[in-house]
Amino acid sequence: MQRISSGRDMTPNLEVTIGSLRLKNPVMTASGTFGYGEEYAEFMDLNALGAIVVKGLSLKPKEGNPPPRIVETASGMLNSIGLQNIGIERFIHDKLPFLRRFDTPVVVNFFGDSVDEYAAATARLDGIDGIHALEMNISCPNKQAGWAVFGTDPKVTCEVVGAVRKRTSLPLIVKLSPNVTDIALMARVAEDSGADALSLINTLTGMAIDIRTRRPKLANIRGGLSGPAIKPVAIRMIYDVFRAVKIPIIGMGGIMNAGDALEFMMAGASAVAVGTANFINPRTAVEVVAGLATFMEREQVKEIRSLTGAAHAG
Amino acid sequence: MQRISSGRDMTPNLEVTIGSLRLKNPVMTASGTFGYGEEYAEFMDLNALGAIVVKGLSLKPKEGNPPPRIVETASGMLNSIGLQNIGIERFIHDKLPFLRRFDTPVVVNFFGDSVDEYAAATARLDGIDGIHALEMNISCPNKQAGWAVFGTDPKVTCEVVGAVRKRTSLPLIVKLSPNVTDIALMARVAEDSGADALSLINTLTGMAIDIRTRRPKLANIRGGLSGPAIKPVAIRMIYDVFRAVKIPIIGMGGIMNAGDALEFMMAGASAVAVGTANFINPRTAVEVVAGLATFMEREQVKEIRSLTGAAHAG
Amino acid sequence: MSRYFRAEISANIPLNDNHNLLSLTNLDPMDEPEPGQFYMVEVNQGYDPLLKRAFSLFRRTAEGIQILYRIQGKGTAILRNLKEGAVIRILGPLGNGYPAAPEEAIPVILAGGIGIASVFPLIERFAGKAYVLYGARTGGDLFMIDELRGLSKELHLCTDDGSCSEKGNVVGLLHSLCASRSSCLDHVKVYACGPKVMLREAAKVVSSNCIKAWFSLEEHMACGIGACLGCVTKIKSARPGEEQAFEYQRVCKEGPVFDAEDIVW
Amino acid sequence: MSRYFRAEISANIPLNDNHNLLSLTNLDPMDEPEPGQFYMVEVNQGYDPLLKRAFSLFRRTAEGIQILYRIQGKGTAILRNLKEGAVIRILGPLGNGYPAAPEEAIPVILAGGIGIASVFPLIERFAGKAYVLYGARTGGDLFMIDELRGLSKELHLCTDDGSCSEKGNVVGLLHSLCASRSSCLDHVKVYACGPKVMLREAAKVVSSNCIKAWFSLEEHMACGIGACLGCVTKIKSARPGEEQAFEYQRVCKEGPVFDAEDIVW
Ligand SMILES: Cc1cc2nc3c(=O)[nH]c(=O)nc-3n(C[C@H](O)[C@H](O)[C@H](O)COP(=O)(O)OP(=O)(O)OC[C@H]3O[C@@H](n4cnc5c(N)ncnc54)[C@H](O)[C@@H]3O)c2cc1C
Ligand SMILES: Cc1cc2nc3c(=O)[nH]c(=O)nc-3n(C[C@H](O)[C@H](O)[C@H](O)COP(=O)(O)OP(=O)(O)OC[C@H]3O[C@@H](n4cnc5c(N)ncnc54)[C@H](O)[C@@H]3O)c2cc1C
Ligand SMILES: Cc1cc2nc3c(=O)[nH]c(=O)nc-3n(C[C@H](O)[C@H](O)[C@H](O)COP(=O)(O)O)c2cc1C
Ligand SMILES: Cc1cc2nc3c(=O)[nH]c(=O)nc-3n(C[C@H](O)[C@H](O)[C@H](O)COP(=O)(O)O)c2cc1C
Ligand code: FES
Ligand code: FES
Repeated sequence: MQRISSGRDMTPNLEVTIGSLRLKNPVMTASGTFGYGEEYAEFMDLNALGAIVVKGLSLKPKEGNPPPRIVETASGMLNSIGLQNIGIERFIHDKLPFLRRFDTPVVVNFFGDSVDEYAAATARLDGIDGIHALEMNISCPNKQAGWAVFGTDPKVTCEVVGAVRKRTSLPLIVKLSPNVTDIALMARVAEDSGADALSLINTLTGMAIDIRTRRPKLANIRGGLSGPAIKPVAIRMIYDVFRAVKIPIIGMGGIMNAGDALEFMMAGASAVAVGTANFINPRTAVEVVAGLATFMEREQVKEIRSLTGAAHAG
Repeated sequence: MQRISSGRDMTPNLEVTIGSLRLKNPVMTASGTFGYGEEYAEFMDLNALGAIVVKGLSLKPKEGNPPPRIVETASGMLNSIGLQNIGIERFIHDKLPFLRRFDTPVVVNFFGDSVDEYAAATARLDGIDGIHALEMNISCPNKQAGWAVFGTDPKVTCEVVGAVRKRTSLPLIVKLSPNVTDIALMARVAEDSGADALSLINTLTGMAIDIRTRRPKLANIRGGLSGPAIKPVAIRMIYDVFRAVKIPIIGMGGIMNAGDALEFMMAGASAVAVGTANFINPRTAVEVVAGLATFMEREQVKEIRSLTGAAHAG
Repeated sequence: MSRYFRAEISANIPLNDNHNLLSLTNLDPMDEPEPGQFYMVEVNQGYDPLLKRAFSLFRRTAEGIQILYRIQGKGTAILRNLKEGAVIRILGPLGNGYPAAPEEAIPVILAGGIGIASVFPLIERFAGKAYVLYGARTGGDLFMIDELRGLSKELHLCTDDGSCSEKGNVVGLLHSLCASRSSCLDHVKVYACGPKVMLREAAKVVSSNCIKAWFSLEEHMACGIGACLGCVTKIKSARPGEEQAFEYQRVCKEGPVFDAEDIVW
Repeated sequence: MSRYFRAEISANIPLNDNHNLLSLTNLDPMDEPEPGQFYMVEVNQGYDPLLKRAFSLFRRTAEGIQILYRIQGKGTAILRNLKEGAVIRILGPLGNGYPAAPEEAIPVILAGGIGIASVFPLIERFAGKAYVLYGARTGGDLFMIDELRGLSKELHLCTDDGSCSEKGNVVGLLHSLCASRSSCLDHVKVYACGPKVMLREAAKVVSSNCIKAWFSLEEHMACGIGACLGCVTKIKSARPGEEQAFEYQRVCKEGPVFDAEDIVW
């Protein structure tokens, strides 16, 4: 495509805000797909990112599920990592110092298996130098409710978000589960319970069977589906949630390039996160940042935030 | 692969039963992807199919949604046909006579926009020569409940399935919506309300945006996602439903070949339906039948029905 | 099953930086196509892209068929990379082509851009009788000029940017033609394929001059054979007593060529 | 960014009906690989297949690298069809290769099937010092025999079906070798790559003979660089005071080569 010369000087402004968090651009990394940042430092300048979201943490380290944990599917993948993580303490001591060196906000994704654990994790993370926001993953099983997922029952969502909200003044992002009948309802519940922003979507629950062995391919049987295959579902949910809440949305689910990121923003996202694509091309996130700027110059978009929800107009 | 000679004579038995419906093989066509059968007659012997499921019908003809109605997505497609159909009367007079010529059961997929309309449609279809089973699509909007989908509220599902059940003695297949939090619950509700079998999955609700025009790509904004992209979700739901109900399951969602069909059966399906794949290769359904037989010979499976739920063993 | 066949690529030649001419040799028996019919062509082996792509019959050859295509997106980019010897599966010929014309007809054929692909076999069929009005964005996008000159009674070219021949569009050319022969338009029959906006404008011209015309339309397609109802377009409804003035007809089955009068714009 | 580079295919040669040798010329600067390291290789441009595929370094060449691969499924079938001149993106070298050996070491190298790809550069590095035990299903699946003979101190071959050389498997060969030299196993170091069942059996032999060994493992991978935690395997835990006897380590990062003693089977 030809670049249309602007006549006047156009420096596209990529800045966005998520609650009180100011990002130099709207491109984040999706939790669990970017390790603790270190793994990708050799492939990009981490300063170029809008924010780094780290692998989900819990109070105590978690061993995760047995392998195989990964199955490729058509334009997607299933994972059953089982929330393996080094625990909040080791994160703070071993990983955070490295991340503090960059001028990029760090968002800590975390979870618990009870409301108390969520609350205790929040209290531990609150006020730590170098942590700029919290993203609570509510797509995980609740010990108290027979391991039903926190993010699928509005009452439980309300309770757990409320408990976390009380423990922190950091920007609180609630990451919704897409495996629900009414995503807009869940979004409103999270908003009413004190969320400053929403992340969506987490993975769709899926499964694959090896017809040779006649057994599930994942040792854990079910896993989370991510990648381009789920993008249409993600776009639809963001579109619906944008109409239902006032707080900003961080959109994710199959973003592979700047065009995809723009689609998410037009659907209603204020920022986006690159997930599975990091595995395909470790430079995806920074290439998306560059692609957004190119698009803005070509289409004479001064402020990226003006694109949020653009598909709802008219 | 080498065909292992069996020593004794092994004629694989592909027969399955869905309630009182006996099929010569488990391969059906998914509603809305096979027209009224005629369109595919030039590409295959329709007698070779387990059953033909026709495009969803309503009492009165329906015009459907404005175009564009089709968007391709990664390993999938979105459609917003909007249930366009010629209506039950014209189907019976113009389309059914052709289908009666084949020795293949005809399953009529139908819907209504109120419980009364479902009931009236059922009454009209019941007892018509050449209609062997009914498949009720409950993934469609309910006029009385502000156009919320019938198949996402257990109470409404119970009511509408019950009303239909009363009007027919034909095998009644309830086609579930996958856009729900708890598919197993919806399956149990359908079973308890009188379903003889379940079909799943219908399409996932999705959406796509044209970043050039900044408008949704489908005139109807949202559409149904089908194709290989959704297969992992379909397999998981069938696996979960198999554990929850006693009635047979007809599995669908991204079946492209015999291997996929086997995966669905091992997850718990007694029969399968080929949908979007008909568009890619109009011979898919019969090729799946042939592929099942080949697999059975190679793996010394005498009865295809023995594979149903095989992945649950052990 | 002659409408579903395998074909081997015998040539896939770039005409410019975003247009190729694809020559296919059918490996299975194949039905005879009519001008205006189209094919659904497999562009890859995996599931992304998933759907077949629609392309008009460009030319029936001794070995099979030719397709003239524009590299537009994902699928055509893959198609461009397919090499000689690659085997692809094809569905077609599909749909209804341009209707046959009476002996006394004076055919006027409009092609906008890649629309030339659809009308080219029609121009061949009219063998020197047709007035051909052919426009493109720029001179480099005008293809097969020599052949067209040989096949047409008159060939009028135009480009949006004036880089070749007249600056303007084919509707302008049609307008001039009508104006210059307003007395003898009775036998003129117009056949057109091109962008929707061109066809809409052309519809006005033919209608105000009471000329009979057939236009080939495009819509996104999944099946290509009338099964999915994905490719509909609004067509004036002939059903008596129906309130609505239109019905949805399938571009792949009732079309792609429609009577211009019936199209709801 | 020398671990993410583009490479041009300079050759992609079938060795038999389901194995190819791929020669790549790096177009961007590339880190020097070690024997036992691997690459994540892009097999296609669309999103299906989606993930890169893991392949061991087979040989460092003047122009770049070579990969020896077995056509197993979707991705490798596409890879086989890539022609000279195609450009693909590659991540690597990744993981920890085989550790360096002391001067006095007597290296014994086990390769089962396509496992030869991983140990080949190690055999090269040992330059005539290594005892190589190499087995495959059938004779046609034994590759590079002439090169291996030149590079090994002793080369012992076997096949499951006895179609070439001895009938049996490499663990049997290892067993014989240990039995025949039971007095002087002190300096023997075993390096192995092959199917999991072969490695598990080999583990028993080395352990009962108190031989130090390193095995290269495989797991399904998404990222290849330690970020996704998808490729873990059970490794005996050294952490004091931990209840569980193992921890999950990443094959792509802590592996693919592990101390055989540490692997939990
Ligand atoms: C009856 C008919 C005849 C055609 N004949 C020709 C021809 O002879 N030569 C030629 O170059 N093009 C022709 N087209 C247009 C051609 O089908 C599209 O350019 C092509 O599908 C684009 O595919 P893509 O993957 O490159 O683009 P993408 O934009 O990546 O395609 C995405 C999806 O949209 C569909 N799509 C995109 N553009 C169109 C379009 N204009 N019409 C229908 N579907 C579209 C694709 O098929 C695909 O499903 C014809 C279309 C129709 C309906
Ligand atoms: C560290 C490492 C080194 C390897 N080195 C070689 C080599 O040098 N030569 C060679 O031929 N093969 C090697 N393999 C195996 C190779 O990765 C698989 O054969 C290949 O990924 C199969 O891809 P496919 O698409 O053809 O098969 P499919 O079965 O269609 O693949 C489906 C998915 O499973 C994964 N997968 C399938 N088999 C394996 C496997 N054995 N290991 C890991 N992932 C797998 C694929 O990567 C893909 O994600 C290696 C594997 C690992 C982990
Ligand atoms: C391997 C893997 C691990 C993940 N781990 C987490 C996690 O720990 N916490 C979380 O909230 N989401 C996790 N996710 C979900 C992603 O952050 C993201 O929401 C999802 O993958 C959809 O985006 P994508 O399609 O771009 O990957 C994980 C996803 C993958 C693929
Ligand atoms: C174009 C199209 C039209 C459909 N129409 C109907 C319908 O009328 N009634 C219905 O119950 N399902 C309908 N479906 C859903 C399919 O029957 C099937 O459940 C779904 O597409 C998943 O299977 P697949 O991925 O194999 O296509 C339609 C699907 C498509 C793609
Ligand atoms: S493309 Fe399916 S009906 Fe026309
Ligand atoms: S493949 Fe991602 S951690 Fe190893």
